[in-house]
Amino acid sequence: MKRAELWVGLALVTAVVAMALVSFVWTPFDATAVGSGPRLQSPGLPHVLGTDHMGIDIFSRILVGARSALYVGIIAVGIAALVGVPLGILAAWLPRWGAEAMMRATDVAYAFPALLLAILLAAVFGASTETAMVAIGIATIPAFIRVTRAGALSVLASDYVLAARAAGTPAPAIAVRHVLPNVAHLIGVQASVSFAMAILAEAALSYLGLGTPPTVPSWGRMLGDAQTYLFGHPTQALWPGLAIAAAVLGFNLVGDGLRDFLDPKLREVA
Amino acid sequence: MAKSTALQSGARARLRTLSVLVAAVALALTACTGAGQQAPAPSGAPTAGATSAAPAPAPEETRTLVIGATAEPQTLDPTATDAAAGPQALLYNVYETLVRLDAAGDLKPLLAQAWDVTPDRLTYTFRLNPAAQFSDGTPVDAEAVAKNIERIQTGTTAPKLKNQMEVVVGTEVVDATTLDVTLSRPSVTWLFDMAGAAGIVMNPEGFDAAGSETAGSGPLTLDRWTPGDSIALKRNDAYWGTPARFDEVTFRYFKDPNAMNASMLSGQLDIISNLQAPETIDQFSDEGRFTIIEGSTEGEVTMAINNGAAPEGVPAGTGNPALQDVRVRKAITMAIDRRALLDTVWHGKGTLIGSMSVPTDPYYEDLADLHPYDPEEAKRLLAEAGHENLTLRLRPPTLPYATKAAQFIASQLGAVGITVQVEELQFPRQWIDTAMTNADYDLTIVSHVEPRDVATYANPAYYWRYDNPAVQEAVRKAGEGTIEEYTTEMRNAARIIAEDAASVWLFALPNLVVTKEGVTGVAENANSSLSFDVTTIAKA
Amino acid sequence: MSAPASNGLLQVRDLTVAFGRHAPVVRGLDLDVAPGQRLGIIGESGSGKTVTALAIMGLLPDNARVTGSIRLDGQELVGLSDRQLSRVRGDTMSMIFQEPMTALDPTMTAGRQVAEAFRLHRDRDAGRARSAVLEMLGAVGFDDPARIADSYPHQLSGGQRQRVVTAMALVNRPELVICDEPTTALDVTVQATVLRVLDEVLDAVGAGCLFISHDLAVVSQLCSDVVVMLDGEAVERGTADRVFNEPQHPYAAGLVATARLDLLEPGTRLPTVADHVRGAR
Amino acid sequence: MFRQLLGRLGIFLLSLVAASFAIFVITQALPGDVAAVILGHGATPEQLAAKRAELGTDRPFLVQYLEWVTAMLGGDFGRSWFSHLPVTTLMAPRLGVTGSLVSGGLLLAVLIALPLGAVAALRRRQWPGLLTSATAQVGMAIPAFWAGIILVFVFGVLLRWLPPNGYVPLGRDPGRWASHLVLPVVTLGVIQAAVLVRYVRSAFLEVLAEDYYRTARSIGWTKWRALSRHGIRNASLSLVTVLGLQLASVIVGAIVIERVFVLPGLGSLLLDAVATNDLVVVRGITMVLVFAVLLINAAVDISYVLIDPRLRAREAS
Repeated sequence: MKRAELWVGLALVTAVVAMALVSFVWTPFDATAVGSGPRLQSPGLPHVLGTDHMGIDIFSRILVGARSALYVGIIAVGIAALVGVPLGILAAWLPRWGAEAMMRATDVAYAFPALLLAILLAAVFGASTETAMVAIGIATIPAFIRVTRAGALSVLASDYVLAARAAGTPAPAIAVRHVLPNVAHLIGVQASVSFAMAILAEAALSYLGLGTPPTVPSWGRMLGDAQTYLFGHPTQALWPGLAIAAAVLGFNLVGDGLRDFLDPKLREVA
Repeated sequence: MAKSTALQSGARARLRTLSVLVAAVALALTACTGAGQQAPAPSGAPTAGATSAAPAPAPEETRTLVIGATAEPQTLDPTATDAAAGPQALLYNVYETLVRLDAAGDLKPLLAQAWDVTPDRLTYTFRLNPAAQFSDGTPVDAEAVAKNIERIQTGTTAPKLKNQMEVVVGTEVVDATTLDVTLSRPSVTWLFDMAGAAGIVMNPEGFDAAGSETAGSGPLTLDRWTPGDSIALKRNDAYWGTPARFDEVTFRYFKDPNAMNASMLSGQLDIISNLQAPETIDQFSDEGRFTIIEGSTEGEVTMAINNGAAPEGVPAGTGNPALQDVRVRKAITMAIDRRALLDTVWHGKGTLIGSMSVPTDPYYEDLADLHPYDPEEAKRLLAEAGHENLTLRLRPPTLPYATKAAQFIASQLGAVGITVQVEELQFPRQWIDTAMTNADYDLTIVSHVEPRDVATYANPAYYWRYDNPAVQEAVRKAGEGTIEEYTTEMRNAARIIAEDAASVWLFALPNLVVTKEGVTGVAENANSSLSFDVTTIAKA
Repeated sequence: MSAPASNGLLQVRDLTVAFGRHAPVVRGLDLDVAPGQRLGIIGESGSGKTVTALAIMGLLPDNARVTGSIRLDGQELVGLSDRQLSRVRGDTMSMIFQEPMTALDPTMTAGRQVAEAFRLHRDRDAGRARSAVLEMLGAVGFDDPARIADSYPHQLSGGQRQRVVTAMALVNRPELVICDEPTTALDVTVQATVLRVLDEVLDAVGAGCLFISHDLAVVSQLCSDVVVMLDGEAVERGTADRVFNEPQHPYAAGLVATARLDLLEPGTRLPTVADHVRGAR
Repeated sequence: MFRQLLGRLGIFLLSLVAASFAIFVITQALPGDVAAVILGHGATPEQLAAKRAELGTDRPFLVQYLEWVTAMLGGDFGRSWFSHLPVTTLMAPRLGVTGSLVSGGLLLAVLIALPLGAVAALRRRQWPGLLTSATAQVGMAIPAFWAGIILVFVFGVLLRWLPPNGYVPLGRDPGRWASHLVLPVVTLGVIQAAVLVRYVRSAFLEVLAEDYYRTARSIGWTKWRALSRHGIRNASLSLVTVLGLQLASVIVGAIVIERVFVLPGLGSLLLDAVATNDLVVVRGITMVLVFAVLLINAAVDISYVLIDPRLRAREAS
């Protein structure tokens, strides 16, 4: 069952990545050129999934949209991991009061969910994909700190790390040589789950008009646009919705599957 | 010339530098279907318009009217900001003016029964309707009107209204129902402005609380304001004129046009004041349930070209020098298939125009085919000007129609060899700062909903950065001349800028109103008063 | 080996338990307990003792496959639904678990948990339940039952908790009590007290008992009869005296040997069960 | 116990200070001149200077921060840059809307998630459990606004069973108030429930592995009743934690839902203020939302003490 979860997840994620890669070399039609076909076509040939309100081939746009989704996810998760993982290891190393202060700070940060932070940043710096990604990334840092710290604490308490410390190995070396490889799977799980969350957040932001600009093919934006045509052309809203759901489901399943696969003892609630 | 001076001269020429600000808060603001006295009745409707007496409401039945609108007022004082939302709900319905604009755009008496102007066109004498009274029973007298004019000039009112009232140098209360107003120079537009928010006559008792309570003399008064949701008006039982046909009139506000459509489709709304997503109009094609009214607005969706003028006192601007060549500007105009663009961006609704003027303007001239779509000719002009490899920055605000149009235009200009980099500017702040204030753009797209805004081309400091003495002269003469001179000179100005391809006028915004079956008397066209006048509306 | 009695309190026939697709952990087990009889099951951990107990109680996890027959007072328990079994559990049969530290709900007072058992099967009235609880707590040797009843588990010692658990199991005067190593987790000194209490209460109630332990000494102290289990099968059965004094199966002999260290001559290697089993398998 | 509570209160206050500072720093980072933004195009230098003095943006950063905080302590969140109305006046009528939505959504989410989580845990190897878990996974992957749009379309437009959007205050007409809240609360609640089911499931799974659960069954509780009697109490510790953490995402979800269903709540006020760059309003609402989240989390910490007698005892001694 758990194995099945992982495989379904991997299949979905692979499909999304493949779509993004394919879109670099080939799309059936130009995904940005207005009027590449008649407007609001139903699915058929040559437009497999139909065309949107600008006459753009939806399938092409979905393919290119995969790029946006991955782009948002990679940058957001990248920011979160690059900041969160070192801080998490540091928190494991700090004396009690320092760690306590740091964890309390992450508690405060939890009061700023990604979407709220993104709205706040959009209000100040203007709405854009970059603002959205940075906001989602920053808001995800605490999750990485917590996960990394939890993992690092157990690694630091292990015999081989004690031995290494006793042998005078400098702290950064221990962090890189012992801690990082042993918390990597935890970070992988968190990254996968955060990736899914980033895609959802970006979609919501695009719907609110605070995310990806309309010219860039993005699933969230497509979904928002399609809402207008729900009455006459319900399939317009179907494809991007399915794409988002599939990608989010994929990353979530990979995260869950990975967690159970790598460490069956890990519980879902930390 | 200091910036402020430039603006003053702008004001003299009736320039509304803030017009775009208003305009763009998205077509949102065009949600101001007009103040028609007597809109053409939808076919087959037995009763319509102001002339037919209101059917006496059944005693127990509450007669209600619910109107869907887009932009919500930030304050209940329609004079506090230049947003169209306040006048839309309140003007003529709650607040009245000396004169009003009817559906044809003509001035009609309201609080003033009649008015005269001296031969030098500097002094107006208004005779007030002696019956007129505020909702608390105080009469609307000359004293109150004078106080309102003074309030616009010196109170915390919108700069736009202050500019409109700036021409007034004095008021004199002759008697309780007679008021003289003296102008510093003749002005054709002042009286028109007096039919809008600037001319609102508010009960002076209510000045202080105007932001949260109303104090008008109209047929309706405020029932309750639910910010973020609605403004509910109720019948003013003490109204001095023909009583309102409705016990309750509610303006409900929707940021999302789809939500408004859903509400209409579910039967919650009686009227969509202006359909913001024209592509959804087919949803209302069921004639048994809905009636669609297609009229016009004062709005021109314009692709501004940075003409490169750099008057003193304003930031230099960064327009591509190639755009100073009229051949390049013409080529850009001819490279764009505006019919196809209208189809894509606004579902084919609206009118193609060729200058900064809409068909309801008295001076309108159809110039839509002056520079017809001809990509070959465009290429030839570019070659002639030596700009075969032009790269331009198209910086639209982040508004749906603008970004859609930008996508379309980028694609079409690409076809004639102009590389277009689309860089969106967050609206309003970033766009106003970058495009409007600093002229840091080559091309941008925005809708200008202010009436008669061809005059903006007479201000070289305006973000078109268009400096043409012939236009400036024409606009000056128009402002100070008679009605006839005004019409002639404005037409002249509109023609010059069109021939000069100073901008690309993409299309005139339509006024798309959807009403529930049985609702009649809604004005077809939106006019410059910005009011959504419910006094003419009836519901079967 | 003695033949199983035909009509007793508990009659287990050909009990086989397997988990998922794994090999069975209990194979073809037969057990009989007469009313009031105390039967001990001994065997090392993993021999299937606890699984047998849970199978009788119907508390095995979902993925367990149980075949054979378990009859209590003539009623077949195998194949009953959870709801049907729940009417039997805590009433005619109950169980005392190994881990007193965790067997009680930390969020409820001890008295309330004992009362729950009473109210489920006897009398919903809170007042009568309370007096039954206090009486039972007194019977398991508490001098101040009221204070114990109002205590939360974490406020009690291990021995006290085990006596509370015993009270829970016996408050309804069941006919069969299954004890799964009830003293293993306790200090040696406390063990004796708990066992004495158990002995007394079982007597007072007149309940039959299935006593599971790896400790032959404990079993022999409490039980009249013994079954020795190895790898899911009963390898020897008989009276406690007989098995203790004349073990037949090498494994049983090993158990006895390891339990009777007092018989060991000084200087010899400590025997292990494996010494005895090696040849038997 | 009081020392513990005082300590918790101290942490709460420190968190508030940190959060308010963060919000202030971000909203103060506005590129460009605030006064110019407010006055719009065409303001004179004198007007700009006057506006700056009025807003106090010409004073040092820390002074501005302290003044903002001090004013907030006195219940003054400032005045909107554009409507000039006090932010508190703008927020007051909207608190009830967001409050109804958030509490309704959270309640519904719990009501859905508890039984489903129990099914997913107790029947985890059978199809009802697998189906529940799979449905929850899919539910988590669906954008809430999309679900809302579809509900509007189906129940508001096609079937016309419920109003597709809008709001009627409770005091005005309780029936219509409820009917307007059904779709938004369902949208918010169901999507949140999908997230919650997973937590409930694993919390219950932990309980199922506990000895006291087995004890409870041994005295005659059925699986389900043992779980509801002993499981919820014990799982509530971790569930309350999860709910506390989840609250932030419910509130944020409410922002989006308010936009979909045109509810005049804090979320739509926030989005409107973002659209007009009215940072005073943005700052005020963000502060209120973050305050609510921190307050609830503090309450969660304190409720541990009340739920778990072990903690209560530890703190008493």
